[in-house]
Amino acid sequence: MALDVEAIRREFPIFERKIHGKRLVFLDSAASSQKPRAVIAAMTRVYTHSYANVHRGLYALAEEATEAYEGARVKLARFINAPDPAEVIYVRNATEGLNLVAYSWGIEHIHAGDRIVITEMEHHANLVPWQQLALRQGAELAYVPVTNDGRLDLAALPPLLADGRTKLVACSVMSNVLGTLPPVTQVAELAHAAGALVVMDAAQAAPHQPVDVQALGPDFLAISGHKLCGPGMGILWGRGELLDAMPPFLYGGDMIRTVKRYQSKWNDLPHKFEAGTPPIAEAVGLGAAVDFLGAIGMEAIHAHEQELLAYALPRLAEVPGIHILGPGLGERGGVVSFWLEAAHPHDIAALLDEDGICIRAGHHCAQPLHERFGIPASARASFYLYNDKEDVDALVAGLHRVVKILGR
Amino acid sequence: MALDVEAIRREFPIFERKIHGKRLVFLDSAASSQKPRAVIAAMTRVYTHSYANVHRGLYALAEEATEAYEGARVKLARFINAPDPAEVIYVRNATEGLNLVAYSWGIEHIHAGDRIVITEMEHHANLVPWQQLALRQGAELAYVPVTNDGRLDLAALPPLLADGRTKLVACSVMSNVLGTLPPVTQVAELAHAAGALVVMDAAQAAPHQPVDVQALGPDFLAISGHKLCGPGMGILWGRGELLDAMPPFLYGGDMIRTVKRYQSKWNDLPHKFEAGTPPIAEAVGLGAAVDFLGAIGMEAIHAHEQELLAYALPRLAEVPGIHILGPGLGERGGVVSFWLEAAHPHDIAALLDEDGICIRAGHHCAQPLHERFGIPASARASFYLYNDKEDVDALVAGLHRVVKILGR
Amino acid sequence: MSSDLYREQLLDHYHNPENFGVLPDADVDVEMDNPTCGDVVHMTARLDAEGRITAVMFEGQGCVVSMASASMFTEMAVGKTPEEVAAMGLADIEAMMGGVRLSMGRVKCATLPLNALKLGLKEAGKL
Amino acid sequence: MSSDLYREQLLDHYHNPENFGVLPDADVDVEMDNPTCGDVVHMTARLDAEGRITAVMFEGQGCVVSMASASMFTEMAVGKTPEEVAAMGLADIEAMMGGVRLSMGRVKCATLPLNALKLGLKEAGKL
Ligand SMILES: Cc1ncc(COP(=O)(O)O)c(C=O)c1O
Ligand SMILES: Cc1ncc(COP(=O)(O)O)c(C=O)c1O
Repeated sequence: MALDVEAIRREFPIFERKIHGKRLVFLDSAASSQKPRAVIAAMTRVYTHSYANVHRGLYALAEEATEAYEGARVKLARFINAPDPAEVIYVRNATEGLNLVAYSWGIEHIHAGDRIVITEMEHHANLVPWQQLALRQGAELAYVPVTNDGRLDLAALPPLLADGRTKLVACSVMSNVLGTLPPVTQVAELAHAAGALVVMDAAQAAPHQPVDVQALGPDFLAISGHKLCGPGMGILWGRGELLDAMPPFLYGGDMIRTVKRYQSKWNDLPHKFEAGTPPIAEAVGLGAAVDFLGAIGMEAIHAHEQELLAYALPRLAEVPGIHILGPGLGERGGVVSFWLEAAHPHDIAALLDEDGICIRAGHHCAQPLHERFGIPASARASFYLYNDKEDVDALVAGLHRVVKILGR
Repeated sequence: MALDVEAIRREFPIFERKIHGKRLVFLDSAASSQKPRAVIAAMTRVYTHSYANVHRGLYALAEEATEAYEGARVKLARFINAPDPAEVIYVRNATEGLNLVAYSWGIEHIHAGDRIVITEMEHHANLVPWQQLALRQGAELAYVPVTNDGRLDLAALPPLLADGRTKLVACSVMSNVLGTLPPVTQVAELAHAAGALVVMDAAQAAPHQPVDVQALGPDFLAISGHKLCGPGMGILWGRGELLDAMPPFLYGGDMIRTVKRYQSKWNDLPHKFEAGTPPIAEAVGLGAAVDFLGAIGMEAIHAHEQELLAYALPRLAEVPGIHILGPGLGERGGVVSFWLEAAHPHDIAALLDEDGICIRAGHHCAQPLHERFGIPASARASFYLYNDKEDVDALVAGLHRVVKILGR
Repeated sequence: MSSDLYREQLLDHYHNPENFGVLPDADVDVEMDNPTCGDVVHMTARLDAEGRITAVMFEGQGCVVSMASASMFTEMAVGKTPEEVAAMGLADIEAMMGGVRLSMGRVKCATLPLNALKLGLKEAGKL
Repeated sequence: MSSDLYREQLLDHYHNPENFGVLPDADVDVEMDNPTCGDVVHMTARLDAEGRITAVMFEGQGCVVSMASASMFTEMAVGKTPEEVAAMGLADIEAMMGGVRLSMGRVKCATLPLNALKLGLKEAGKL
């Protein structure tokens, strides 16, 4: 294995616990990852040693807190190769980041008759904001289809860009259901050539592979901190010129330059988009998370997950009556969704839980995608740096047991 | 003293540290409070023992996380005497809670020609959202004035309600600058009698005294978790019927019931307003914070701060050239803002820091209020359960030193 | 708790459901789904002159919990008045299922048949 | 760091500022404020035929840092070209103030006079 999983697991205190007396086999990192000691310690250190509200504090504690908080922003900027840390906006989660774009940029720039293009594989977070924006503004919403083997049908995009009505293309960098890694750089090039902006949802990609905003070419990119070993928050990156020109989203303290009784002026980036008191210790924890991942190396993490996937796919295929969604190796990340002829996804998850195995069952916030494949729900196992082949073996054995119990 | 401050302070690990070699005298809790061991431990426990994404998880970890997360909501509902935990919405901070009301309720209900009434003592979080909503909708914004001694001029409210154009009255339960505790129950009664809804900003009040939504009578009430010993998040409470009738604010996962390609249906409360992955451990930490405060008793905390205030006000008044803002004892909470003829607020804060004393200097996110008093900024000391008379003594001694150094 | 769920009794109901199908000449005819997981039940019921439920049948698709609950519920509901059904809640379903304690994630599955029948009775003007 | 700030030298400039007032016949006349804390400076300056700054005066209100910085800066700017002023940054101001390291909270105070003069030179067409 490319990674020393034994050593990595020791960094995650949760693996010390037993589930129903069994070893914890955590295969639900696509929903949210576990947290390493370094991240928990970074937050505890802020709370026990340097906590105070950030900005404009003129005492040592407040300065330390502000330095740690802004220092984390610099780390995050480096993590995604953003040209300027001021383009990194701390948000509640990836969902809020995408909504921020829909509210602040969208309402001013999407008009009746315009088109927004998204894909069939989007998570609701990168679908419902655009659907509702389109409804509200009288714009058209169009979907780039997904092929039967779960790839993005890129040939369907140019026709949707041809008439010049498309103002925005929103696309996931990695599908949280299919694992698909669509050709987002090409999507961005096509969209930009047609004069449309590009929003990338990197919530699922950023924890598992290098994400470089300058190489991928989006105008906005959203990330979930809690999926990459950090606490419950996220970041939105946007091009400076765009963010500068946008009106604020939330109004209140810190985001203003001056407030008069009947009008206000806005602060500079990133503060313009950060109203009120942020989760200070959590931002520092997020900085610690990207330090932790960076020390291991995003390339190495990606290679490790590819190795697990190469091991898992053929073994899973042997489970009787299994249907695995998504493309083959090489075009996907470490997320495997499937369904069994013999068992409802709920029952798969509940029975695997008895063996200490955590997977997710449901539509994974991607109903239109499940509808496209004609199923209401699926089961999903997802890998991260702390998983190894033993975990895959446990999953496969557990699925055979499920089939035995529920098959007839 | 009503409280055993020695014992309380031992619960807050940050007081073990020294600032410039001195004892930490933390008098900036109005900006954000320190965190007790119990809160830090509750979050650490989630991260090390029960972390998983909440809702729809069908394995033990996810169930534990969901139970802890929803259990905290029940505690918070009890803390503010909300009739139903489903009316308690987890938000990023009090600011986001107020913006949620402005976006979701405001855009549908505030029309051209309507009036929004706020007060001169509002924090920007309860001012700029209404100012911008009024500008956007072509509505009028009116201010209830503050008297010279920092009380709310309640007599000015009825004329603003008389013509029936006022649709919303937004008012702070406690001013973060003046410490004023305006007669919010009366404000709500007057507003309701005139057919207007009432938004209360309890960010500053809730950490320091009992806040009972059924007794105070607002339609919406916002609270900052980080000011009441919790982590960086907040809650918005709203009347169930109102929240039910409102459109969602942020769109994405968890807040939907069904998503179709071109339309969606929304989930029940509180989920309709909670899109995406929340700060799970932090919500549990917030639950632990209200447990901690509840065990001490909000009445006792209030009494303690009143006692400190009664001790501090006359001693502060002896500092040469001091001007203390806000009303007298009995009409105010434990926040004391002031200015010195001899020193700019920045210099006061920076010089006190040398003695390990943390206070805030600036406009405290209340520029129109400072303008009303003809000053650009003030210095602010604020008390909490871990402060005692020694802290007041240190502050007073520090201010005498400031006057000595900077006076001429 | 999950070990509890996959006991013989529930699996029996899942594999060999009681009253599976559609009741002819039904007074109540309702379909309800749980969009998060795709569970769906179609319930039909007949009432006698005094308004008591005399027969219930179901068809549908879903997990062991929702299907076993539906199967058991078609038996349990017989003899009850609409008001008695309306008064039932999670605790009754848990008792019906052999005293199992359902986790948050399964409550919606287990109560789907009950909630469907409540809705059907209401729509049919019996409640 | 704050102990550094309230050294004799800065306090002297604060209590007895150099070049306090308004320069008559000024080529540059600019006011700038820092709304967060209410600091405000009004700077006036004159340039010679070659475009070098020959005199600077200031008036204003603010904290020790902004006022001492303004006072010292009125001396430091003399003899510089507008381009040389434009090239100055925080490090130069920290050096001017005796090598102090300013905390984030004070940077805006200390650089207010420099930023004001930059703006004034630009507005006067000298930059
Ligand atoms: C692809 C994708 N986009 C967006 C999200 C939403 O992320 P969050 O819950 O942090 O808002 C998720 C995760 O749930 C995801 O997998
Ligand atoms: C009265 C008042 N309202 C609102 C806020 C904003 O709170 P938050 O920063 O949690 O959004 C504050 C605190 O800064 C406050 O004191």
